[in-house]
Amino acid sequence: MITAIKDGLRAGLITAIIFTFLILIGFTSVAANIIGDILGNPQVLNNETRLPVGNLLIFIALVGLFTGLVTLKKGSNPPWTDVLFRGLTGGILAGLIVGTVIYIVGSFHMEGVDFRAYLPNLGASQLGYLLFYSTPIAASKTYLLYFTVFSLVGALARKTLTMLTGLRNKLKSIKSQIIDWSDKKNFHSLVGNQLFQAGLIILVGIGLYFLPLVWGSYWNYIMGTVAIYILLGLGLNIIVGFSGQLVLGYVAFFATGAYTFALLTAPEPHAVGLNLWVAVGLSTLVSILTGLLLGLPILRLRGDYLAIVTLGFGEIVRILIRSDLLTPLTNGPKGVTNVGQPIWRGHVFSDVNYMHLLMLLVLAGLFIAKRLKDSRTGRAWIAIREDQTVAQATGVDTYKYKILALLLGAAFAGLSGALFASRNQFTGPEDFALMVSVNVLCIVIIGGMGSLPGIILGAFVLKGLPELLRELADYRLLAFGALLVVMMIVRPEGLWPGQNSKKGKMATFSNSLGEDNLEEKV
Amino acid sequence: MIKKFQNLNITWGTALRYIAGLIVAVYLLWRILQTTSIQGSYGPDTWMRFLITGLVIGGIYSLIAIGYTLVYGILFMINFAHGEVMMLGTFAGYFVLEAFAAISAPGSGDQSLSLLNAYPFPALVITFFVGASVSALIGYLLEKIAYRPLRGAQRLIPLISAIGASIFLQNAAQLLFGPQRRQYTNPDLLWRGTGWMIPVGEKSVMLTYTGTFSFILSILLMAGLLILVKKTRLGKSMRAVAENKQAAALMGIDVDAVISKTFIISGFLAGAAGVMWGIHNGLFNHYVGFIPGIKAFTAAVLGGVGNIPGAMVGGMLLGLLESLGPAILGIDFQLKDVIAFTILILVLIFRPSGLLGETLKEDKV
Amino acid sequence: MKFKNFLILMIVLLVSLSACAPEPIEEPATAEEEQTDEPVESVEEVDGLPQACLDDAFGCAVIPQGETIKIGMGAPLLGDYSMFGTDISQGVSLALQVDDGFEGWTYELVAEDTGGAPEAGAAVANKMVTDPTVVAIAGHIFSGSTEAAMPIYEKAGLPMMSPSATEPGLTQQGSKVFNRLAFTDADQGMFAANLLFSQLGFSKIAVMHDGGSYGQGLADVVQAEFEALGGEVVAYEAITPGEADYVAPLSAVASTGPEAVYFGGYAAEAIVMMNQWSQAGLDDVLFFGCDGTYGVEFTDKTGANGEGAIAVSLVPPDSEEKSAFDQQYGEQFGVEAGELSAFSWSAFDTGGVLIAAIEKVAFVEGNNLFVPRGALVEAVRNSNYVGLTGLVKCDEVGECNASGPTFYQVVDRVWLPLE
Amino acid sequence: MKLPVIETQNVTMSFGGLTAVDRVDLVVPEQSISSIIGPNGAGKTTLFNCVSGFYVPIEGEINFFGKKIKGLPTHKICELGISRTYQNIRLFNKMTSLENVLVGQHPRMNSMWVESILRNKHYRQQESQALQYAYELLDFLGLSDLADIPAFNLPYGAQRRLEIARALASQPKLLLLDEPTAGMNQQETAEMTSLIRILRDERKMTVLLIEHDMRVVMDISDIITVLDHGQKIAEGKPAEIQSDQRVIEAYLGPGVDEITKKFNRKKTNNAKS
Repeated sequence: MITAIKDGLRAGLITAIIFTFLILIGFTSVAANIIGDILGNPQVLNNETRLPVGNLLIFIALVGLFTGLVTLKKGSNPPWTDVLFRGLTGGILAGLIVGTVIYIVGSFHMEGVDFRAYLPNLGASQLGYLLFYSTPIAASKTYLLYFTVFSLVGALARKTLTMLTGLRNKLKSIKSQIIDWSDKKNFHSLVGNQLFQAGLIILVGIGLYFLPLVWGSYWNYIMGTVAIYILLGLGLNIIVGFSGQLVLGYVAFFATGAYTFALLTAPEPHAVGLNLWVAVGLSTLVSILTGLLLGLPILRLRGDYLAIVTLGFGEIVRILIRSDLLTPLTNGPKGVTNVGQPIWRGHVFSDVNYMHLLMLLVLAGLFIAKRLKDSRTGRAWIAIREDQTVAQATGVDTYKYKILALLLGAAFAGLSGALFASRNQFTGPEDFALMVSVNVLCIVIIGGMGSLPGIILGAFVLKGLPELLRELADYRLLAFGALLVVMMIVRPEGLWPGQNSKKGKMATFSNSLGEDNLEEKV
Repeated sequence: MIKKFQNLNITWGTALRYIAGLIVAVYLLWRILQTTSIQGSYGPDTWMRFLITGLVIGGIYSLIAIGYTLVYGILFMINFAHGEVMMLGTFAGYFVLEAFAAISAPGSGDQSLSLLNAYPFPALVITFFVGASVSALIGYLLEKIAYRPLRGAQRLIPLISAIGASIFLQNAAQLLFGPQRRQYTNPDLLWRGTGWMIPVGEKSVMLTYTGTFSFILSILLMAGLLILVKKTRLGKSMRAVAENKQAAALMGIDVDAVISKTFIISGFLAGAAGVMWGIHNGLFNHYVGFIPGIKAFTAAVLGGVGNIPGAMVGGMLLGLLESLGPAILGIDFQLKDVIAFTILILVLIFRPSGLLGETLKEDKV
Repeated sequence: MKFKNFLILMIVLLVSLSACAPEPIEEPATAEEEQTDEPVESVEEVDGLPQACLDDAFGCAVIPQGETIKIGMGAPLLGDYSMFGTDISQGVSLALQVDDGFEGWTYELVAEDTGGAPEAGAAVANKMVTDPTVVAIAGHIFSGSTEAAMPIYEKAGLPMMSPSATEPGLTQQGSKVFNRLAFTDADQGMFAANLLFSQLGFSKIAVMHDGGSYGQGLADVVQAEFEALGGEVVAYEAITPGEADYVAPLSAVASTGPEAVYFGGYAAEAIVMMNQWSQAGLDDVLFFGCDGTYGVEFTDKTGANGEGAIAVSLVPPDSEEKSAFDQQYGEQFGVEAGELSAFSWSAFDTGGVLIAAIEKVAFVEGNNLFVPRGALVEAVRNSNYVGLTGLVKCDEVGECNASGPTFYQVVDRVWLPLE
Repeated sequence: MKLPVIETQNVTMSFGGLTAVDRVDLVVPEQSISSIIGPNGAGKTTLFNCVSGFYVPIEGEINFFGKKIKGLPTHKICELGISRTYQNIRLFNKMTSLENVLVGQHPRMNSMWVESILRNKHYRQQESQALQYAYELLDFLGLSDLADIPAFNLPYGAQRRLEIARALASQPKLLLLDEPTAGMNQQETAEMTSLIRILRDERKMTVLLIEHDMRVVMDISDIITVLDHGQKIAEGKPAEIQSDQRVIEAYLGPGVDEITKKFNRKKTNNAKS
């Protein structure tokens, strides 16, 4: 019983905090609007500035249900009376806290206190809505009632669900069937079948060819960004995913590529007017050289030291580009405009051509990365990632291979930088902030370290999702940050882990311990 | 010839390392000689100003850097959200000061005399305490929600989680408090831009009250931390956990509790730094933690990450580098971060574990 | 076997390459198709398009009854520049809100976040042109983002009116759609240099900027003009934006003994600089800012330290309309106009100008409102509107601020017009 | 006279004042099984680390077939023909058994990264040879069923054997085994012992091992070197070591008669077998 009350109170407290937070960031009315949209309720009542209260009540009810659901722990199956207690305590506590908050805030509001100087979301319209356009005391009573009732309903519903174990088992078996299926030999042989493979490739190729034609320019633009980030991800994956070197300044190579291309093709500030395809090659080359310059002295550093040094290098590049010192060379903070666009047989690329070019490059990049991964070189990299000391003792020249990884990664970045500048026809120092490096790193890790399909998925999640989340407007970055945390907790191995990584969690743990013990206390 | 090279065990990398080092050293020397020998370059008063401002900022960096170092020492993870922990402390301190400024002092007949100006020092102490405590709480929750479930995962996983937490906290603060810049209401005694005038040469240099206050407070906090780590039971168990988690657990130390406390301490220091930032600088918004966070992380690595005195030295050094570096080298002030990061890279190339970091017995292993 | 694999892939690559190659031959045709893409789509929706729409180079935006006339905006709503975006979107939305609509259609602002980055500016622009009910663009906010977005709007025939993009080059590219309320850095810099040298009589100044394209642009102009007038620029220094402490660069500037310091940049840095003015030994030196530093925020947050500072604004001294706007803005958004950025008033005017232009060309037929896009582009360019910032009348390249800058000085913590 | 496989002269290694290996001379003749024994902390593994290049001795020389190898990076030493295993197993955990062995063959291959993208003839030839040899080795060590299992998921004994397979993959002339039978049961130990013999007799390899299990050591060693506190205190054939008073003292402290008995019992065991 005591645990029941404890669990209930904890759930109530958590929901109350979350709900209060949502009120304070103004999400409650947004959520109510979304609910209204879904249900087709009118947003604004006729000729009044009042919002429909029903939508808000539904949202509160949903939160109440959530409270009830979390009062029961996963996998537990307490008796009914216990469940009753859990639901009640949780709901009452949440309702009491939220009700009190609403009462206090509402009373102040009624007396004419303006909270917006400190909490901009507690404006008159929002507060009036939260008070259901009635008195604070009545409103807080409503909150208490709704939370209690729906928390109880939620708890009971969860219990009922748990009771239906048969259903759950069935689900489980389906789940395991799916996993089995992918593991089965015949599936592998099917995938391994050359004809099947070729057919699949052609089908996907046709799909990829036609998609940009029907998407429209907005989606071509977004998908183009995603494709560029896939290329970046592939490059960083060679460095971080394969060879295990944590590089936080990857943006430096991206910037080098973009600027080399821009300066060689734009009419200002230098008017070199180089052939575009030559410029692409040169940008890649310059990025590789930058990689060499950075890599030779610092690749002996390990782990987080390497991370901060490369981070610093990325910042150095950005600051230098925008500095007064290099303004004559780089055009400073204004950036370079009118960057050359790719031309093929005398015609400037349209967005569709561009998308096709990017797809082609992504395919080529995937192809190269895949082949590298399965080769002697790739094995050497992964060995370095797994245990650098042992890899070297097994005959791998770790320094050489780390530099090779950095150079190849830099080449990818340089190429994507050139494409980026040319597609936007503009490049400026603000495009190369630290967050770009962080985003690309997130792509590599969210997808699953070292996994190639994971990178594609990661790029979609990282660059595509915020665009999709635009509907959430102001809340999209908040949601994105929370999603990152949740994903790391729920699926640390990434969305599409490379082979064998499922048990990798423990493995690397023991490995890191091993590294600590390395300095053998003689 | 090549064979001889091999026998000397000098690879191209090492050779290049030293050649690059030599070139940089010669260049620096040349620049320094050049700037200091030019007639009519900065007078002693200007140098004094550089020094003072460097020390104040350095103190704040040190406090934040300690947070990074404490967490790194124990969990081997970069707490990317540490800057945001500081930011929330800045906000908390701001609200407390606003409250003090809004309430008029009881007892005195003067309505316009606020509590803040009537009792400036108690008010400031409370502000610091509240700001630091809020940050400590955030640090604790951060560890509990975003990092603890990842204990034992690959090293990059907590880093991504930290990045996510950082994005979340930053945007949460923006949504909660609005995007506008706010300014700390200092007590009149400590108003920004006021201070003692110290004669230096023919001119006089202002030693601001806020700067002096911040600097002294940061030194006190650091001293307190050192005592805590060296002398107390908690400090000992922290060091034990940092050394070897499994062994510490076997010795009966509650590792999770120690980690939680470490986050609380580092959050506390970050919050204090945040309030200091507000009092000294005044302006802040939800973005205030990001740049100091990166800088402090740099400082921590510069001093040797995981090493507490290292973080202090690194922070001070970074502060001084930022203010004195461009002047000494005669480079645009815009490039101060370039100087700071270049020094960092050079230090790490020649001392791969930072200035005070323990050098590995053999860097091959 | 593996080689076969490789061969297949190569063939696929080649096929897609060759599929890519011949297409540009048809390019002119497709390009035209693309340009008229949207109107064509709307043609299908509505039977019998009015003649004005068929004549228009870009066709018409067709807005059915019950929908709103949308005005798009790309602004930094999130991230560290969000004050600007928030403020400007609030200013524009207020303008749309106070207007009583056109023949029963009301206006709506669709503001999308760019974070201030050029890349996202292009993304937002691409999104705007896919929405057929967006007729005009208020913005973008920063020059980089505007630059990236311009070619996209140019193709779709969406007129732009930016309250804040000041980069001189923007209007020099022959764009038909781009207009701005903000005066260019070149104009402002020239006025400032003149004032400094001729009216205020300084001969030695220092020039500083925040390293951004806006600040640097201004600083460069001021430096060049001041020297051209015969003055001496004793120091030119850039600072890093977003820092806590500018004592070091300010001290360095102070040691060169300037009579005034010109600063190109925004209020955030200017406030920190002002508060550290005496620490850096600049007590008797005049602070001369730009339109980025003007606003109540500066006076509020510098207090006594800000006394005597000069700044520029395109907002003329207090008028009745301005106080009415200030009051309404404060009531609605809980912050004072000008507290988030210096662009609240020009944002309001941006909305007003666009509405005036739309109402000039739009017409109702049946249940639909038609806005001929090409005509609207011209109408915006031909605006003749009197707003909070004075007369808005665009020249042939799209510089629309016809009333010139007003200089202000802080006297007793209030900005007063400088004589 | 044939050059010894390994000859260390006066090798000294110290860490911050603590001398872990103190002027040790060691000679390992070709095609022999040599053992290093000694109590915990005697400096055995440190000596191994010096030979395999992890540590650079502060004094002394190490010769491999007469060639000085002191100070060479570890991968060069591996290329010359010295492979090793580790006391606490260190495999590439996320790689499969097969991949682990393939990494082991790294120094014997020379295809470049460009070739791996193009998959030219040279590359394909090398890959298929490597694959074939890897399967051979896995088969040799009884791991062929586990080829596609990630190293981390292997049972303990298999992990030990995989480590040896990886070491063998570079076709070394000298194999350093650090406690190969630690944690194994009797049967596994016996298998390991016979494996080591096969390596010497059939593969013509030289094996240098550290071992705590005296039965194993006495059973298979041609020469035993005893270290204590970093110093070599005895060297010789198993029989000689068993009767060496200093060795007994080192292990169990001076003046314990029991030990002699224990060693004698083992001696008789050995004689029987």
